[in-house]
Amino acid sequence: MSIDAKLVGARDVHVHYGEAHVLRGVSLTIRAGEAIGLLGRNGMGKSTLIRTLMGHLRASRGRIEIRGQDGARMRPDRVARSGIAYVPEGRAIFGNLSVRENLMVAARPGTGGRDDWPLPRILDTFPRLGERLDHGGQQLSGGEQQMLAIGRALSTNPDVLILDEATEGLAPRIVQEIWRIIGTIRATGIASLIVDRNFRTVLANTDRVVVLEKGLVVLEDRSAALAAQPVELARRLGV
Amino acid sequence: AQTGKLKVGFMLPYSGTYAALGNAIENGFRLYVNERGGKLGGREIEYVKVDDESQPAKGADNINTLIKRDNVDVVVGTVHSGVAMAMAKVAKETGTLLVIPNAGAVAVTGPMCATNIFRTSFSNWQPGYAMGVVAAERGHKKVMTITWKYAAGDESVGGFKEGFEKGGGQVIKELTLPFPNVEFQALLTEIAAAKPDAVYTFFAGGGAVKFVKDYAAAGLNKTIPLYGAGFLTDGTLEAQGDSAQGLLTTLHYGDGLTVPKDKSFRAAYAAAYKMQPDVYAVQGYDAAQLLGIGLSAVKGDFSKKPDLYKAMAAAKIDSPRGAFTLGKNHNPVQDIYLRRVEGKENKVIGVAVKARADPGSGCTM
Amino acid sequence: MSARARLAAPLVVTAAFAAFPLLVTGFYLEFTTKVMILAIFALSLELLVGATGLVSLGHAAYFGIAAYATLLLSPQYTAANFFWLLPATMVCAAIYALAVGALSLRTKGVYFIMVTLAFAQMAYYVFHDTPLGGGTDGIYLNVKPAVAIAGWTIVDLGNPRTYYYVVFGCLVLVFAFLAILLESRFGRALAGIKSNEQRMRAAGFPTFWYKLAAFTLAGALAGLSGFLVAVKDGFVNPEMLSWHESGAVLLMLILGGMGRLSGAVLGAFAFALLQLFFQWEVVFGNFAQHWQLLLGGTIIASVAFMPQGLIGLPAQLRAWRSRRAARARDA
Amino acid sequence: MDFATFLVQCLNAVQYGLLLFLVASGLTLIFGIMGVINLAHGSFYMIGAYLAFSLAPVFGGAFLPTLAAGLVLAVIFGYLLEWLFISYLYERDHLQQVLMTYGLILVFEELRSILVGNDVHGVPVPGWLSGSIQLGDLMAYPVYRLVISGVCLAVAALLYFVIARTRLGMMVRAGGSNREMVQSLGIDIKFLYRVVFAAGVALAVLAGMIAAPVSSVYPGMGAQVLIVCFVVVVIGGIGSVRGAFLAALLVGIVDTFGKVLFPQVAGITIYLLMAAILLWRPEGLFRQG
Amino acid sequence: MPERRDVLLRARGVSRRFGGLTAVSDVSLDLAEGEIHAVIGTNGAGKSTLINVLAGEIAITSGSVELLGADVTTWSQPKRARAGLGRSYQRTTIFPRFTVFENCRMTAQARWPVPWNWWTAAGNCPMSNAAAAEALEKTGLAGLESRIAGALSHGEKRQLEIAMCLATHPKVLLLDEPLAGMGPEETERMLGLLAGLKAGRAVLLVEHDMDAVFRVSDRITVMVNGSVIASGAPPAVRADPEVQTAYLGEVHVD
Ligand SMILES: Nc1ncnc2c1ncn2[C@@H]1O[C@H](COP(=O)(O)OP(=O)(O)OP(=O)(O)O)[C@@H](O)[C@H]1O
Ligand SMILES: Nc1ncnc2c1ncn2[C@@H]1O[C@H](COP(=O)(O)OP(=O)(O)OP(=O)(O)O)[C@@H](O)[C@H]1O
Ligand SMILES: [Mg+2]
Ligand SMILES: [Mg+2]
Repeated sequence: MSIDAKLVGARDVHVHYGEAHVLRGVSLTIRAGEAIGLLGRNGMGKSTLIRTLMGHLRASRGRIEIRGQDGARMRPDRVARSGIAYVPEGRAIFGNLSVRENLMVAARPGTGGRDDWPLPRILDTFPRLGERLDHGGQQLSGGEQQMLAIGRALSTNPDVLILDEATEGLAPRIVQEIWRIIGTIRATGIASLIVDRNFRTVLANTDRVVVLEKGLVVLEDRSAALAAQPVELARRLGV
Repeated sequence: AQTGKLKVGFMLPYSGTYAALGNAIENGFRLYVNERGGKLGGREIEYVKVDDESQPAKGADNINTLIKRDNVDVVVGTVHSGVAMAMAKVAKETGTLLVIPNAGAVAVTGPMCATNIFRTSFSNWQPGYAMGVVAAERGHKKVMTITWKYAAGDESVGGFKEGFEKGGGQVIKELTLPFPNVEFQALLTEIAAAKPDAVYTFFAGGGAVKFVKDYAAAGLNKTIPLYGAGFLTDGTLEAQGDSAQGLLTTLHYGDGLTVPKDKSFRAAYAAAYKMQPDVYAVQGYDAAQLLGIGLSAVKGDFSKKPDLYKAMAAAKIDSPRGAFTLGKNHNPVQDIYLRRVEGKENKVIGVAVKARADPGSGCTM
Repeated sequence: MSARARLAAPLVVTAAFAAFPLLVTGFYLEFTTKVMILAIFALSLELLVGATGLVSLGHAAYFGIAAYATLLLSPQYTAANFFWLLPATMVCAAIYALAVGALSLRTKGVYFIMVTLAFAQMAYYVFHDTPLGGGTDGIYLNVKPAVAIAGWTIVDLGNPRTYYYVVFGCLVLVFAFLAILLESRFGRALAGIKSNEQRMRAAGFPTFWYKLAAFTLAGALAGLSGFLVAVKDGFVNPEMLSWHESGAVLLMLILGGMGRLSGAVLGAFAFALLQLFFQWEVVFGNFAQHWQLLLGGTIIASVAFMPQGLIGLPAQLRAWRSRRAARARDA
Repeated sequence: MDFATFLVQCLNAVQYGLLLFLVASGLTLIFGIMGVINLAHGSFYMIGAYLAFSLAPVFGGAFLPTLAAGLVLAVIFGYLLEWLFISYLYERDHLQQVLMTYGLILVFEELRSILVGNDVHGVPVPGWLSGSIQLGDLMAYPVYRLVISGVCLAVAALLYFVIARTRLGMMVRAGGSNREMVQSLGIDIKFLYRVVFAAGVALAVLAGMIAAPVSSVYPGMGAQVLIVCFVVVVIGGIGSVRGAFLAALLVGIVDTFGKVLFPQVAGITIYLLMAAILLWRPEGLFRQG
Repeated sequence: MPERRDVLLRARGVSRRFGGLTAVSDVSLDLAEGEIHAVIGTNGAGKSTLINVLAGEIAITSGSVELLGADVTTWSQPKRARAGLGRSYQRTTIFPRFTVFENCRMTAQARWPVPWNWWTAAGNCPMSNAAAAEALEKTGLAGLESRIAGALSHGEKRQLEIAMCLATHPKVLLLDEPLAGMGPEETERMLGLLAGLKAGRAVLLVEHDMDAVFRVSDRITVMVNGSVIASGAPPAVRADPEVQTAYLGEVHVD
């Protein structure tokens, strides 16, 4: 795999919810091994973009590409099988499955048979889950559920990891841990698309940042470059 | 005099458990009318049908559909007793002629009886009583009964008890199970443990098939004779197979009757519908006869209701089951036959009680 | 839609119904009477299912209990007084509803469905297996209740046209009562409970009591329809309490469209008319015997193509049209 | 009741309970785990019984080939049915499933009436299983009934294993909790549900085919069994195979002894049982998970 | 010891067990009027469970709770709520099919329920309307009143969650991660709101955003594995080495 291979691409994507025009022509590319931050205020369309990439929402206009194939008509499970894992906002863990089952249900080798994230490694990363392996997902605390959602995504050994507010509700120590893991993931060549409210940390841990406002990309640059112009960024994010 | 077509409304079950019975009744009725060139009492007959679904809750609406929308002159129906009760109520109020070709609810020709309500079948009491008499004659002393916990079962068992105890026997236990439950095993075990001289039962349709098979499978048929009201083995023999062989039942009809009318009826029915008639077909046929007799008496003039009803009440019906008349309460006064299952037939082996009328208690007409 | 237009439709419908008996007599009059009673029954369930989110599969119990009460409370050979018989039957239904509600409201979701079913079956078997109400064969009402004040008979319930207006009046009253009730704070609280009970409790609503009140009220209203049916037919049978009846009225709601009162009424009419139509020999000849096939097919098709029920059809068409327009715009 | 009778009654109870489980097992799958309220389940049971009746002549009355053929048909049938009628209902209000499956009941019953007629039929017990065992001097117990119990036990064990222990089972359960997320993890939930639905139908058909020789075949047989099955699933706790199994046995016991000891109230005993259990444990004996 | 203000909610020895797991173990704390009392701690430490127990949502295993001077240990949740206890949820619990405004009005109604008045439309209750409008204004949702709540973005839903809680005018507020899911702008607004809220009220704040916690809270309690390991004024807690290893890690709060 060449290092700048395009894994996921969106070109001029428009999305409607009924009458509401939520994405108004967004373009975004995720290349192998690249970490991208997606920022924007509440309700600007970040999650909508992600759900469109995953195939849960249909773009009314524009083109989605998943590994060079037309993604617009791909079902979400096909998208996921092309090596894209997703941690949704709100976690969506399976409450009626135990922690162990949550981690096993979708576990599979990644593309090329990679198996970087076997169960023991996930449990090493989140020891808290190890203590609660046989508990029902419903019984976990909010943060534990969040860890479980991330662990579950990793269990599919993805090439692209999409994290929508994955650190929400996690203790600072765990957040640091997660960012460390994202770092590790980056190092192993897994690409990531990260939505997170802590834009400073995002800037520090990604290659590139895209800022959405009212369904449009209003700012896109290398993270290092953006970090150097905090005023513009702060204005866009409303700080 | 009226000359237009006379409208007959069939309110019968065309779907669900009793659908086959509904069709047989209709076939029997039509056969008689067709034999007379499609006319009764000189009036051409026209039919309207309503599926009563064996649903008492819809009974009043369904018969109203026939009477008020389709303007039928006569209603013929039905199989299910609860539905028949609802029909009788409406018939009584509207004064519409109702001929019941099956439902055996005692009340319809008891407290509910009316000048415009007739039955050409039986009351649940009749076959039960007859079997009670037979069981006593056969020397049984202690008998158990088993049936579904519903009106028809209670009435049939009541009749049996009356006939049996009159003959000196004793019903030691009345077993029931909720309708339409068909899990009999527990009660069969009770029977096996109590070892009565015999068992009397009232079941019909799918329940009858299953009960007879279960009874045989438990080996009880070898030690404790099973007696039943005729529905136990009517229309069910093919399904019951070997397990029903030799069973004794009582009914107002059976195979191998020596009645000449029966021979011609059977031949005609078989020719018309490519299948053998059953008791339900006979009852339908007789319903048509009864109506025909009445209509002839008034020369097709349906407006002469009192004369019509008087003629019908006094009718002597040349039934395939053997001629019968109606009692004061408009229920057949008829011979009840004792029958034995042989092969696929309910062979008549004798008359259990002769010209037996239903007591019709409660009927003030 | 302007406020006036919104008011126009119900007024036209009400006027049409009021004028109906002047044009039609006999079967269709009685049929419409019967369906209006069913509509009241459906409305009472709508209060539970549509408004409160409590799916009861035992609603026929209250309907049947009131019907039985009508007969059992009526004297044998004289007419009962309408003005005390009606409340008395409704109270009978409400008391059973209160008892069932108090127990079954402890459970949720499918469990609630099944528990209400179980209690209805219990009532069913009480009438089915005991001679209390004539067993399986049911019992008759000898004399219809008299609408009389101090011995003066005001209207004769035996007259179909009069009875039509009585039922129609009840339907309008129940509809209006529920329409106002559901907009009141009590009604909105029920809506909140349906949507998110946890949050309602956290806000300070004693939700159990609200639900119990709704459950009892729905039982009483179902009792009203049971009373009306018993007086109309003069015959009751345990099958009135069977789960088929409970299921049928639930189907009316779903078919009509849940969450709107008019959906319940529409559903009752649609269900009854479809059944009548498919059973009609004049149209379907001998195939009318297989009316259930046609009814089943229609139901399947309506679920497939009308997810919001009949009442949601206009909105669905509008959405479809605007989507098509949007697509045309984009292209 | 003497002791011997009591033992035989226990046997009756267990045997009835096992049969109930067999019928309810398909329901557990479709209703408990997939979350589809399938009123048509009783119809599948009826279809199974009628298949046993109609297919037997085709295979010259040979039992096992008939069974196999019936199951194959059932799977195909269930698969198509899910695709045509159920697949787009998951995202909708659950009550729509009630309406849809009710429509299916009407259609199935009527098609049955048109195709096979309304007569009651018997299906012979296969010759090699037709013996019976004498229990004391009390009564004979048909071997076939014991075989049925064996089959029920096997189905129970298999079902438990698949649902609780395999990846497939986990996926199905996960789908019941959050369909969208299951898809996001790369699992083809549509296909999976289609297969599970087909399996549920096959189980009901299997129950119908196996029960046919002892229960006979008659119109409306499906409706009767449906409610009892719902009771079993609910008592057991929705989504739990283990619970359904225990509940089936419990219902068998209560029903059997209810009939014998309290015939007057036999109709309501199982409903009393259900109400009592749900008031004690509002989520059934075993809640899912 | 700083000057003591009125204690509005007092918890003594509160414990809650789930089977073998003790989620909250012998926690005592006081919420005083005019104070924001933060409860922080590792994931699964029992913070949400503590809120649930205090609010009466789940039963207490042992211990007692006192609200505005009354012993409410055996009171149901709605009763405590009517007595002035408001809470928000960690996982959004709104009425998804209603408009944003109706969401708030619905909870506001709890203070003027009059269920027997069935003839007056709920929309005609001026008090609830005013309370709802005020809550929306404060939380920055003004302008979104007529949107359907289920169609809001995640962050907007979180804002609504708080607004619904405020609409009941509680005296004691239990907030479970009110900042989760909010962007920087909304976080700022919420912190301002919190600071303004505490006048006349007691606020319990569970939050993982340490910047925020140390900025607004007057008192901090730290929980680990169900037990309190530290409690006191923010600077003291921040300096506590045990808290640092167990929870804060290498975060440097400035
Ligand atoms: N199902 C829906 N129906 C209608 N509108 C929706 C729906 N989901 C989201 N929206 C609207 O679309 C817009 C974008 O929502 P989206 O969830 O993509 O925002 P976001 O950037 O992820 O915000 P947040 O940071 O709060 O999660 C919002 O204004 C939201 O109200
Ligand atoms: N209903 C329950 N049954 C069993 N265990 C539960 C239940 N609810 C919570 N727990 C357990 O209790 C512990 C405390 O949970 P709680 O939700 O209070 O944590 P928390 O401090 O709020 O964590 P977080 O910051 O992650 O939200 C957790 O380990 C959780 O798994
Ligand atoms: Mg989002
Ligand atoms: Mg928490």
